[in-house]
Amino acid sequence: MVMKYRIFIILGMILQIFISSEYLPKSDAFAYQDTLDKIKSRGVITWGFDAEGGAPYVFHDPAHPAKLIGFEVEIVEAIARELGVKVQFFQNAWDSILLSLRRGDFDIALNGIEITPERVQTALFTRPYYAYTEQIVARASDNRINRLEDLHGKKVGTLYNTEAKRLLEEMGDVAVSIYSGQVEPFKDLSLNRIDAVLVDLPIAAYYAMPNPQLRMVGSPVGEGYYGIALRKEDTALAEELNKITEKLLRTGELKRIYSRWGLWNVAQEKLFFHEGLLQQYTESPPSVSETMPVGVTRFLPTLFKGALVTIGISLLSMMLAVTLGLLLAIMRLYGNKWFQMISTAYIEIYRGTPLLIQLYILYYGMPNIGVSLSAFAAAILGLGMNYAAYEAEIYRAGIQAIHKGQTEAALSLGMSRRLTLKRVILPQALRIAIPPMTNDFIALFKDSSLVSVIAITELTKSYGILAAASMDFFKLGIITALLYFGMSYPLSRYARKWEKKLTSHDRNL
Amino acid sequence: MVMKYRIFIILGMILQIFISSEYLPKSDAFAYQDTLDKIKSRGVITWGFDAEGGAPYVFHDPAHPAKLIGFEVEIVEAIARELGVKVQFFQNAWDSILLSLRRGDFDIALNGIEITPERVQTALFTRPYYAYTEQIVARASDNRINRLEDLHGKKVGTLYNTEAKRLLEEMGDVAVSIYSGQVEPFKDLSLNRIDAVLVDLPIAAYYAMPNPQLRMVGSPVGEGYYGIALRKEDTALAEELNKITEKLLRTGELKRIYSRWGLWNVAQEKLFFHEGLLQQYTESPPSVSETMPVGVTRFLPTLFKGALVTIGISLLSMMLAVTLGLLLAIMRLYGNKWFQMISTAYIEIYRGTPLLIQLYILYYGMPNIGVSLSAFAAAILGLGMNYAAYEAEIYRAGIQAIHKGQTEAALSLGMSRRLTLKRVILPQALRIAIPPMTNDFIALFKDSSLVSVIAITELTKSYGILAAASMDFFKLGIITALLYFGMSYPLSRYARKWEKKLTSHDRNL
Amino acid sequence: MIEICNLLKEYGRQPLFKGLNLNISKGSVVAIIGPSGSGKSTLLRCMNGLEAFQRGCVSVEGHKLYGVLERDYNKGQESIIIKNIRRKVGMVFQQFHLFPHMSVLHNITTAPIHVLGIQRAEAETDAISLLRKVHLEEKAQKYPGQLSGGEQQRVAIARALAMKPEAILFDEPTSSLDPEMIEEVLQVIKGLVLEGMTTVIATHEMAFARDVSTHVVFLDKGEIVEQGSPKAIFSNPQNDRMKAFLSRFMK
Amino acid sequence: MIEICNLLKEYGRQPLFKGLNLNISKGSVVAIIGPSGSGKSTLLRCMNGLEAFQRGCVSVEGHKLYGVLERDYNKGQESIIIKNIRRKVGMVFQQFHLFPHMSVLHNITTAPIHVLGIQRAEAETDAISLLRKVHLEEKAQKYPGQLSGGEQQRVAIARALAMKPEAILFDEPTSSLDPEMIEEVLQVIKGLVLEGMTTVIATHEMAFARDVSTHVVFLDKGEIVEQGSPKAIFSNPQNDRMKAFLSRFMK
Ligand SMILES: Nc1ncnc2c1ncn2[C@@H]1O[C@H](COP(=O)(O)OP(=O)(O)OP(=O)(O)O)[C@@H](O)[C@H]1O
Ligand SMILES: Nc1ncnc2c1ncn2[C@@H]1O[C@H](COP(=O)(O)OP(=O)(O)OP(=O)(O)O)[C@@H](O)[C@H]1O
Ligand SMILES: [Mg+2]
Ligand SMILES: [Mg+2]
Repeated sequence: MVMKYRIFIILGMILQIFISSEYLPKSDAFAYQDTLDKIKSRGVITWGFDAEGGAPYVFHDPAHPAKLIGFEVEIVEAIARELGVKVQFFQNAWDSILLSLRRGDFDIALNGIEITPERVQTALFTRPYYAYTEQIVARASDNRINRLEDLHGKKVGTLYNTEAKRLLEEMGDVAVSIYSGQVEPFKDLSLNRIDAVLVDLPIAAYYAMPNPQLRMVGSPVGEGYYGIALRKEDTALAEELNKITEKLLRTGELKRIYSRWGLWNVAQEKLFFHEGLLQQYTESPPSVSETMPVGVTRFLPTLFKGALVTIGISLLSMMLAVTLGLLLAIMRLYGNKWFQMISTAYIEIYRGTPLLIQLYILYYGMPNIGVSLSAFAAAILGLGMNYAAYEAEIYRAGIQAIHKGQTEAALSLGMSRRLTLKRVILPQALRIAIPPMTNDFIALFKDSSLVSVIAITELTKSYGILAAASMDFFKLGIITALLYFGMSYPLSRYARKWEKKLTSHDRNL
Repeated sequence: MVMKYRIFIILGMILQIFISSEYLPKSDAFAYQDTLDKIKSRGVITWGFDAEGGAPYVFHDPAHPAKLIGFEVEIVEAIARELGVKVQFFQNAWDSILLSLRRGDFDIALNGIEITPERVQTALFTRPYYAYTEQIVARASDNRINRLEDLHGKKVGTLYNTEAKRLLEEMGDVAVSIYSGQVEPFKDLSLNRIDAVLVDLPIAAYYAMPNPQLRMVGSPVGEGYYGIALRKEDTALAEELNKITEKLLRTGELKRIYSRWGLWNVAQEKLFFHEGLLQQYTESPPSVSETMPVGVTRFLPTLFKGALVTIGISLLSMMLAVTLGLLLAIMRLYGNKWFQMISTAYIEIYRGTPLLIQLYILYYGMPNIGVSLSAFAAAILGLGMNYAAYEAEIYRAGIQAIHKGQTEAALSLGMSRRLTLKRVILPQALRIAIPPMTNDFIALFKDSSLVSVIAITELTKSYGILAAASMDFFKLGIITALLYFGMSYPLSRYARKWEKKLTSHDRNL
Repeated sequence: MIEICNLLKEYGRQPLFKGLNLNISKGSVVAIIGPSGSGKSTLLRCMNGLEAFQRGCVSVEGHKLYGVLERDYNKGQESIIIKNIRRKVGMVFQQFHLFPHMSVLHNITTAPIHVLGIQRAEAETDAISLLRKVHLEEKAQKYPGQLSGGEQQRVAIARALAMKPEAILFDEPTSSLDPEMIEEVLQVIKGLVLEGMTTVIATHEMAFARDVSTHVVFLDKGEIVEQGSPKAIFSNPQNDRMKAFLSRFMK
Repeated sequence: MIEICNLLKEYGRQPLFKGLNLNISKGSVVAIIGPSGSGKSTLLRCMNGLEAFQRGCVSVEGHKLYGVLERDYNKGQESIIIKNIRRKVGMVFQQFHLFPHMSVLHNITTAPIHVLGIQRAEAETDAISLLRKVHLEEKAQKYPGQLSGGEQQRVAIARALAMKPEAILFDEPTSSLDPEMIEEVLQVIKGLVLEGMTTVIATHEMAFARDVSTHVVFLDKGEIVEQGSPKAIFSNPQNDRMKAFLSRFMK
């Protein structure tokens, strides 16, 4: 959940690797001649998965928390049985599962990993073991949504790095909310924050079906396959696993597993005939895009999109901070005793307590008193209200630096306090306040990455998603860092120009 | 490693729990009548450990990364064999291993967990399976250190939450550096940053023995026991495991395992007679300190110590930031073209790039060019240099707000530029700069928690350590949050007083 | 038009005015003279609601402002009264206090446009003709920082006149002016008087006071030592303090 | 002592001085008079290195400051020259520019203590006697914000004198002073002259210029139109512009 510094920790670690070779992985996958042989000789197959990803794939049995259950557990156990080996469980964050696979942390990755052209470039996939479809979930009370087409113009939640996300984005005019956890989209759907959720059928089946407030809409849409990911060189293992999958299909064991979990549907029949389709992924694209530059530039649009969100949130929350901060500063300076107390208390509390708590209360606490904010609104409100406390003090300093004679002269001309402030004091105070305001604005760009806790995909989160998908942590990290710098630098240039303009004819009377 | 927001995430989660009950753990350990029965009926014992903790306990075989090895793996496998069940591996962060045990994520926690009075209050321990001792490691070239007593007045590294740490702290005049990773203390030892390392023998044996630069000093000191942690109610399981341990001891299997890992020593003989000792932990203290208030207040000194470190680092780095920032501001305002360029570039780069990268370069990068900073120095330098960029802009704004006539009057009196700045301009600019400076200082308190990445135990890290040890996340979290507020509020009060004093007779000429 | 009764004003524990009374009738030109620090500026500031006072009252055409310690003092009403007073009474400061971020023209037109609601074009025409009066029409687009002291002084006068007050308080209006300009300002003020404007001038320029005023008030250490027609005062001062003060002017 | 040769000074593209020459000999008291905006303040600022100029030079006892476009202009040396000039030439500003964060005493003693290295006690004794000269001994502990305009003016004069300069430039030193104080300042300046102090005074007070100066310079639109002894200038002005300017003073 703490996305804020992830990019920088990773960059830091890369740096460390460059600096001291002692941090290099002590061995790498290429040391193996044949993983299949190793598995057999060890009598153990190591399986990488992320139990945090949750039901119904792999998860801790709510009744017996120590035990992992899920349809994928059953599949892996069946495979292990066929191989004549035991399963060793290897918990790994889903984001970096293919990266760990490549490092050699485990033999197979099997955890609802959709076979996509990108992934096919970094991992070897077996034949699919499940044909997933995407399921729309809407509120039971909402009868506007009955087909995929009805999602046009709606707010739809989905999970990151999924085909459902891609599907929604291709539709163009859908407002997509991307979540990291599987519980939150359904929670936000009940809270009216989004209109529908589109996720892989297994997730919908597990989380939405039992909830009477929600309903599964129409027939599943889209289609794709889950495959077992292996290291590229493990072709022998792939062959063996393909054979085993074929066998589990033919004997009906897979069908039994899926049926038990409510996941069997006609789409699965395709598993018998999928081969041409898989080939399409595994053989043609690598020749085109295996070279890295293409890979990285292809991700740029997504990074830019993340950067735009960062900029958007930062701009809007800064606008709020500026307005509210000004109000607070005026209350402190010119208000009566009560206004002064309120303003001072606001400033002390919002400066003294951490932003993250403020965001949590706003997003998850407010619905309890009947105010349900969208993630975007909560992000802007949270950041804006926090920074307002800082801005208030900056304005106060600026206003107090203006010669009292200025106020007196304006008042003696019959101007009201409001007019004096607006026309005489603030324009002069602004010049003094610009540099510290710029400081805060630049800090805000970095702080805004905190809002990824409430399902907003801004720059840092985009980086995390792409880095996990492409496994090019280093180049993407550099690009992301440059994007951040690219936001703050023009801002600081512009602020200086503005400041200069305000100073130009002002010999400071 | 990202400690910065850990406390707040946890607080946030607690908040969430209070707000919506849907986040409550779906089941808890008390649902079990008997874990032993469950293990037997499932045929699986789930073992919680942290492979990141590393060698020689449980770790990924460098030659075959997919495989977990270590002496504890062998012990657990032996236990499982005796129980007639299979082992299910459950990777869990070491910090929260007892917490997860209590939640029911796994059946046993066995991972170099020292039996301590605190832990005995939250978990049930089996009889010890290993008698650990503490080993001093020094540089081979350093012949000053030959006994524990020689550590007085030295800088000694150790791991957090260990008995070795407690031992060092009891010695009084030892400067203790606390690390989270097992590699870093030895690295810093080679880099002359610390004089010695005191850690559990297994760690010293694995990491220091093969390094020709380091040597094991004298005979091991101190003593304690590793035990298997169980949930409090699993007395039947404890009995069974005690029996098995006894058997493994008697048959010599344990000795064989330890010998293979170079861990057998005479201290292990005590395992046969330890029982009285264990009782001492398990029976007497709980009656005194099981009540929570005692528990929480007992941790206060450590929290206060962390708060002192936070205050110390913040104060010192703010002093640096103030001085360097002033220099930068003066360079920008009065320097020639080159000074202006240098200052502007410094400000843009230090504002535009993340603090964490700056810290990493300073601490891990600088030794490569021959400059090896202590963690404390690196922390202060890193924070100070980062904040200096922000302060510089604040001072510039303050200085520029002062009437040009003031400078002219001072110059016409024959004052030098330096004197003018010091006696006439800065005292007036300061008044304007105080509010934004206060803003930054308060933000610095929070940002200073980032330095925990370089082995400094400040407030947030202290919280993390204590919370993991006591498992009282909520109360400790509230106390920690109050401590942070308790730092920023007096600061902000004092700043206002100071500001008022500077304003008092200044009708703003 | 302006009435000051029993004005008591203290700085800290140091009393400046200890019960001062002054009556300024409509259309009169009152010159306040007296040594430096005698309270001339403070008296003007009290008349315009810029300086709070402890006791007594200042009343401008029925708008009565009480000292903060008076029984009749009403905090809620205060700002309304002051506002009304300021609409009627303009002021030119000893240190000008021009708005540095506005051009000369903008300095003059801001208040008429936003307070009186006059059209911009009309306000600018008025401003230009006022600038012409003070010989600054070619500096209309300059900023205060680019003007000499005397030029700033004249802009400040034009700015106050632009509000068309019924009375105007000048705090040493001629202190930065050269003799020619003093003559001009004298003409301007005389013109204002003809239009019925009540004028109060704190000044050190005895010749100016003598030539322009209809009534002279001599202030010393916060007390009105002598007052009367300029002729009486300058040709035949009664008080010794006053005689000493005027000696240099007389010789 | 102060020599100005061929001074060319432009604001933007607008020339103010177009080759001005002026020679101020040691011990003389030069009054610069002229209409507002004629360049009096700017001329003084040029003499003290506060205003850069394009061409020509200002020389104070051999310390020669060149215009930035001159061949002899030397950026590296400039600050040293200016420093030397300022040690010899003090200045009192039209707008005082007292240091608001220091008490009156502190305002006066700061430069002597830190620039000349005089002991604090001695500097304070000196300051008190200077304050006595300008009748402000009882305001020594006050802050500038608590003083009237005239009081501030006098503190500024005391502050400049405390540096014991060889020459002193006054920019309208009497503009905020009452007639009595003008007399006092006149005595102070006359005393300085007796001590051999060279004095340059930009002023609008013709009587003051006449009484105090040994040489009068009439400036108009940046040009020296006429100069000479006060007697010659005031009793028998040659130039028409000058005659017009003086007419009010003469009548
Ligand atoms: N920074 C500037 N930019 C443009 N013009 C300026 C600037 N400073 C001064 N001037 C112009 O230069 C001229 C001379 O100004 P200066 O202050 O020297 O006049 P002065 O003789 O001292 O007038 P006064 O008697 O009113 O003080 C004025 O017309 C003024 O407008
Ligand atoms: N804020 C203050 N605190 C203390 N004393 C003050 C304050 N303001 C003014 N005074 C004192 O009040 C007295 C009157 O000041 P005021 O400015 O009214 O004098 P003035 O007659 O206008 O003098 P000048 O002719 O020099 O302008 C002065 O002695 C001054 O020192
Ligand atoms: Mg005054
Ligand atoms: Mg001037």
